[in-house]
Amino acid sequence: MVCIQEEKIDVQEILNSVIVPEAGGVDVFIGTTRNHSRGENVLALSYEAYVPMALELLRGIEKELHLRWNVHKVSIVHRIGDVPVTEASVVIAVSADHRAEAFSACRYAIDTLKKDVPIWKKERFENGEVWAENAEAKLAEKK
Amino acid sequence: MVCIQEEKIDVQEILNSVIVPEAGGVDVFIGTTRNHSRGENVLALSYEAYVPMALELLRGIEKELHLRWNVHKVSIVHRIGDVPVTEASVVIAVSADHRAEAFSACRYAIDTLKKDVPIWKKERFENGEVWAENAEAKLAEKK
Amino acid sequence: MKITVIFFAGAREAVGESDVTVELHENATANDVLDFFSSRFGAMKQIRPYVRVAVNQSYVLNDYALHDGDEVAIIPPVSGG
Amino acid sequence: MKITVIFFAGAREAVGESDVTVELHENATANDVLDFFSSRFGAMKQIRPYVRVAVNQSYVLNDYALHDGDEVAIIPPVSGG
Repeated sequence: MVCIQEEKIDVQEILNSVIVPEAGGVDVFIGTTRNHSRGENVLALSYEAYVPMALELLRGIEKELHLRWNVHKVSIVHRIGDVPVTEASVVIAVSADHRAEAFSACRYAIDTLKKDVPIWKKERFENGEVWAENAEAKLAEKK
Repeated sequence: MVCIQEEKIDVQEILNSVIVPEAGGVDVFIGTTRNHSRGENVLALSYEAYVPMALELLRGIEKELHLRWNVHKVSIVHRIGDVPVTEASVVIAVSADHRAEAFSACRYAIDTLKKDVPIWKKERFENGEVWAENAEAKLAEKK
Repeated sequence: MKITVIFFAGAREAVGESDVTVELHENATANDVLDFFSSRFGAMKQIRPYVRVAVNQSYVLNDYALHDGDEVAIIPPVSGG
Repeated sequence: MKITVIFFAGAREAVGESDVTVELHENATANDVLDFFSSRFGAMKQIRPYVRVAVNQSYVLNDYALHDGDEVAIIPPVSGG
């Protein structure tokens, strides 16, 4: 299941969507907004997405995890709009028979999301605002 | 924070305990009880622990995570007594500035827990019951 | 041919519009779209080396040949997660 | 000297008790505790190659020298997680 939503992310709901009786382990990555960036205090954070393309890429990641690892269920949820500090901007949950696969697949999912999925974060500071750029996304351009 | 408890584990509560304004990523591992083992259906599962020693070792793992990785907060909660299928027997949550550290530290914590912490699981099948043994624990003996 | 160009994040601010329909010559490529806006908007020219182009919601290389009715998206470095 | 021995999981079932106080000679080691119970309980003898010993809640090697009042735990392969 993949989703882009403006509402606050309910982690328990996502867990319920990936835990199945056959699975022995679930790895969950939660990205939270930080109160600092570039050495300054972040006052507010806002996300925007190219929603149909982002959903398509998230579905692609979900499919790839199933192809490359022996995973049971995958959920990827990204929030857009304003995300207050300490609240989750992204939650990725992967269930698998064995934890090694849950960890690897979950890590791959967040790495790929940060590199390719068309979602942007604007950071507002006391002295202005700036569009953040993931280090992973910058590497991708050089290909 | 480390804890061994008979009550159902509240994942949201554990998340709240590790998410801090300075952290950018949280990795959470959730071990759930499976409905099959050794090719048979598991009817029920029950955990017991050498509680004071287990807590001491969990505190040691928490301390080691802080020494070896740049992590903000660590929570490790293990449930004992009967744990129904699909419910969590263990939850480990690690917050860090950078996700690579959250993933590595969380993985190390569950690997070490499975190898050393004195907790045992009894699996009950239709034709009897057996004390499970982690593969990691068997390796540890050979040292 | 007519194509719709949509802009996100810094690219939208560089151009001052979230979407624009442009008339391009036959055989136009993604690169021509970047040329078109870089020549008109200084801020777009500045970020041009860093943007990726998607056509109909898939990333393409800059020499991708466009077709009438394509949706071309200008994608600055992403910062999701 | 007197030590308390506590048993968990399969070791408890092998001995039929969760804790026992035993009187051992001076200079007794963790190994002597394992000998003591393995010679009395066949099931304990069977699992002996696989158990670890903890003294006062820390794992020790089998040649660890015990002291009066020690709490010795017999730890079968763990299965937490």
